Amino acid sequence: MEQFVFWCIAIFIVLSAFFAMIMKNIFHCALLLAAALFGVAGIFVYLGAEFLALVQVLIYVGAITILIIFGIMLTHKMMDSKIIVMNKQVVMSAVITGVLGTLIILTIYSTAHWILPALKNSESGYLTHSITTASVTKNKKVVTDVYTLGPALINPKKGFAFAFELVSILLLSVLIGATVIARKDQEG
Amino acid sequence: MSGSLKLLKLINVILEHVYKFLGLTNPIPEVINAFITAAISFAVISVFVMFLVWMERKVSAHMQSRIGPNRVGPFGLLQTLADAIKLTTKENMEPQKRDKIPYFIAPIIAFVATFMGVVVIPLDKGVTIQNLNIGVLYIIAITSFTVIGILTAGWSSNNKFSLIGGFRSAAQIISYEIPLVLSLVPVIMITGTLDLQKIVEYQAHAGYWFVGPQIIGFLVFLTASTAESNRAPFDIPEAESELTGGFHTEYSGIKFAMFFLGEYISIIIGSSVAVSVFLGGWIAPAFMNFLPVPGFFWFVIKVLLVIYLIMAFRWTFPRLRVDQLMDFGWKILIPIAILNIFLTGLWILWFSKGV
Amino acid sequence: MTDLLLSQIDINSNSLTETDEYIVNLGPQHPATHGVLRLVVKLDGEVVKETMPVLGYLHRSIEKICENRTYPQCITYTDRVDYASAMSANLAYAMAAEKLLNIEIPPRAQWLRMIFVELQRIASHLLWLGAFAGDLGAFTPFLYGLRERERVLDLFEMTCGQRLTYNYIRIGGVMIDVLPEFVEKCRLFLDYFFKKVDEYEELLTYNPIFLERTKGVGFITPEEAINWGLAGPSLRGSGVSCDIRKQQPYLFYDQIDFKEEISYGGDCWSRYKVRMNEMRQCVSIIRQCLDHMGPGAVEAKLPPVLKGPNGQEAYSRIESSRGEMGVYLVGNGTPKPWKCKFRCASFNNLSVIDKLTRGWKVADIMAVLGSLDIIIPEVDR
Amino acid sequence: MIPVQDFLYLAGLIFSIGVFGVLSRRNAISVLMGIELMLNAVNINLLAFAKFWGWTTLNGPVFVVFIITIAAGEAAVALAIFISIYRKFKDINVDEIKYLNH
Repeated sequence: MEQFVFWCIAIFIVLSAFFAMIMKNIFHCALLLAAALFGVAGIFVYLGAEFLALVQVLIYVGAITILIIFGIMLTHKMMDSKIIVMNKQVVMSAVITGVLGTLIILTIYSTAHWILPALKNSESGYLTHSITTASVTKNKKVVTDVYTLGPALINPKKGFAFAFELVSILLLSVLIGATVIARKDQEG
Repeated sequence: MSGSLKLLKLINVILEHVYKFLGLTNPIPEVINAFITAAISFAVISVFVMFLVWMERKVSAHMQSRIGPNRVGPFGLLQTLADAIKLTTKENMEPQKRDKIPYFIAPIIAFVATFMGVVVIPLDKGVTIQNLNIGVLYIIAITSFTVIGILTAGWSSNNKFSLIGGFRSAAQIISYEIPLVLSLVPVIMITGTLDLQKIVEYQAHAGYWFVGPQIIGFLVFLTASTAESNRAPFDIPEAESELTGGFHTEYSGIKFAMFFLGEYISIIIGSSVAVSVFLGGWIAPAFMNFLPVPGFFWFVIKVLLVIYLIMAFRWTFPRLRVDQLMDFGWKILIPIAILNIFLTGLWILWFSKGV
Repeated sequence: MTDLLLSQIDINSNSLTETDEYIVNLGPQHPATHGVLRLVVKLDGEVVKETMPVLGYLHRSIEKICENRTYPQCITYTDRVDYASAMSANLAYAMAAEKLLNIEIPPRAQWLRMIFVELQRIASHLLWLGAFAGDLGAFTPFLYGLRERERVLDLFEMTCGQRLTYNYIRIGGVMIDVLPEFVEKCRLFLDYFFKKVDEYEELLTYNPIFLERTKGVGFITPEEAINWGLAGPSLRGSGVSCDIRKQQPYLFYDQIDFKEEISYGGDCWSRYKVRMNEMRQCVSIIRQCLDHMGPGAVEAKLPPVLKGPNGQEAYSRIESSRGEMGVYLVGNGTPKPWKCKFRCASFNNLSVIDKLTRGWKVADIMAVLGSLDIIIPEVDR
Repeated sequence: MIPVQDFLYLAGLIFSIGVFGVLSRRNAISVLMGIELMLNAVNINLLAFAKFWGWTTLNGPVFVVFIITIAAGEAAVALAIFISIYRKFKDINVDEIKYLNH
């Protein structure tokens, strides 16, 4: 059952992502992208990261997709779907992508032989040899929610406090920068 | 997503009896259980929404010194039902040059996204459809989905009014989501949890409601959630005097009804969160503690009061202009909310023993 | 037709290719345009680049019809020129006809005319108030306005049996004398209404959202307002004294004491304020009229057939609810006027809308349109 | 229990689709969409490996948080740039925009 639902979501994501990349009407593309990103949130739930799944929904679906749709609406006439969407290197890029995808899948397939036994060793699917540090016993049952993620982010000793602050500054500069760039009266 | 609580269990028990009665011995699959729960909550919410529509009409009638609906059923209570029947059976008009698939799914997205927020609302102690330990975030994340439905509707109708409405709605909802989240942050800082159940329980233990210490947060939240559900005075996406109907100009029949229903459900969700976070949820007011009424009763009473307040807003104020709306959101609400967070942080640091 | 208009707009501006501007038709079927007005609006995002009113959706050729009717028959058509303020239109026409035909009317009829025109002004301003607030998104004042308007209409119905198109003010006087209890009922209404004006002001005038929406919006300087030919409360909102009741008193307006309401802001809020204060002045005028009114005939003795003198012309103007309303009549010795022309305030007031809205937001079109108090049959006739 | 390589297959597919979009689309916004897909594939990978190693460290989720944050910022700046490009060129076709000194 679990596996079945997972593969349903996976196929849903892959199909929406694929059609988001080839559809002519770019607005449809954006909607399909939203669907794909929502599906990715579902995958996050499968990975035991509900908090991140909600963050994914909130930021990717609720903000980034809206921004993209906004951009589409601002830069397109309504309903002009009769345009060429692919550039000249479409065949070349299809070939490259095909090779890349095959390579990735082959690599995963060929390395699966050392993943699978390890999975068999531990019932829960965790590697046995990694359960040595103290944090594991503490975090064993804990999924990634705010209670674990928060300290991990801003713990001054082991965490990412500096990166966190850096990201805050980045977001602030993005806020200002985007406003300045998109302002209309630049050219006077 | 931790376990099912009383309500689910209750339904489960009832279902088991039904199964036994029918002579089926197999245990009920979790999926069917979930479906039935969803159906029941949908029915309950729909009836509640119908009541709300009636209430809105009566409130507006009262404020405008009219009588309001009084023909269908006692006190016109069945008026909404009659309207619903009319809406579902009327001819479905669609613009010829619409974008077919998005036009079709837009009301569904808008409606479903709003409706999903109902799941985590704490009706009573331990009574939630599905309790999540990140309930507050869940509601905010899911309801932000609505804007996609609205934008899709605005785009696919192939109507300039709809498009402007969609634009306005997107700008408005994104802008007001920030003060909405920021106004909830102080409470989360004090209680140290994102679980709505636990936030209410904290208030029960502490003996006060957060509306007292967090009055600024409450007001900001109320304003922002009014804006989030596109209600007057923030109803610029569907400003009928400017954009005829905004994003739902081209919708009729059942599709329009879905937008309409979605708006009311988002009011319910907004006021439920306000009640749970700031007004003590199911806790009875201190002076009425002795009354032998279930907490659910208090919850509904409080929600209705908040909804009444939101309705009174609508029938009192003129509508803001779009740039004034943005100014209000960014230049007034967000700084106030951030200041509130800062003050709450200082308060926690100095006067309380940490979370 | 549409293509023609759109091409005109294109010629007017060379910046269409600059940014993504688009053209929106507000009306003729639109909840905010009062009646069937069509505004072709060119927008850049939310900002209005150009507003172009398109007329003719309610054109009924009233002036031409009047030329084929006898003088008394025309009165019913004047009702339709300004249906929200039919008494004023009746009065304007009746006064022009009386001037042309040299008819003296008895004083009681004059007082009654004043009472009814001022009552009509209250009714019209109430309708305007409701529509204006409704345009700004506040629906409740609309119903408050209608509630009081009903009481004015009750007074009208009691007197002449009609509620919208009265045909009450006739050539030579008024149709019929008021009922004996009219005076008392009218006074009761005035006492009741005077308090209600304060109630509206409480609800709207200093409401912060209302102030945001109207203060500074649709600003026009006195000079420009005069150049554009604005009239009535819209012009007085810019601080120009233009009340014909004061400037060229007709009826007995010179015998009573009232103040011409002027506000100096020049924006929507000032125009709103002028009309609100005018309603108070109406109450005071009617009270004085009721005091002054003595018994007597209400209709002058008229010949059986009214024939306009050949080659003579008459123009009379009054201060209608919307501003100056003039009627121009030319006789040719027959019972029918040779030429009948209405000068209505709404036409000029509408012409300024492009100037007032350019550079503002879409929502401001509604505020400006509402504050100018335009009535479409007056524009189209 | 879903084996970890299933997540990796999925992430690989999404990544390839994203790469295809970035390489082949003419519209700059579509390119941005492709980049978002690639970032999501990376996020799935990070979480999958974090789960695979039994949440011994929270570096994976933390990186996911950073990636989501930076993706949001990137999308905002990119769209701002696209809009100002559109104002100048009347098009956001990446093939046509060759010179910045217009």
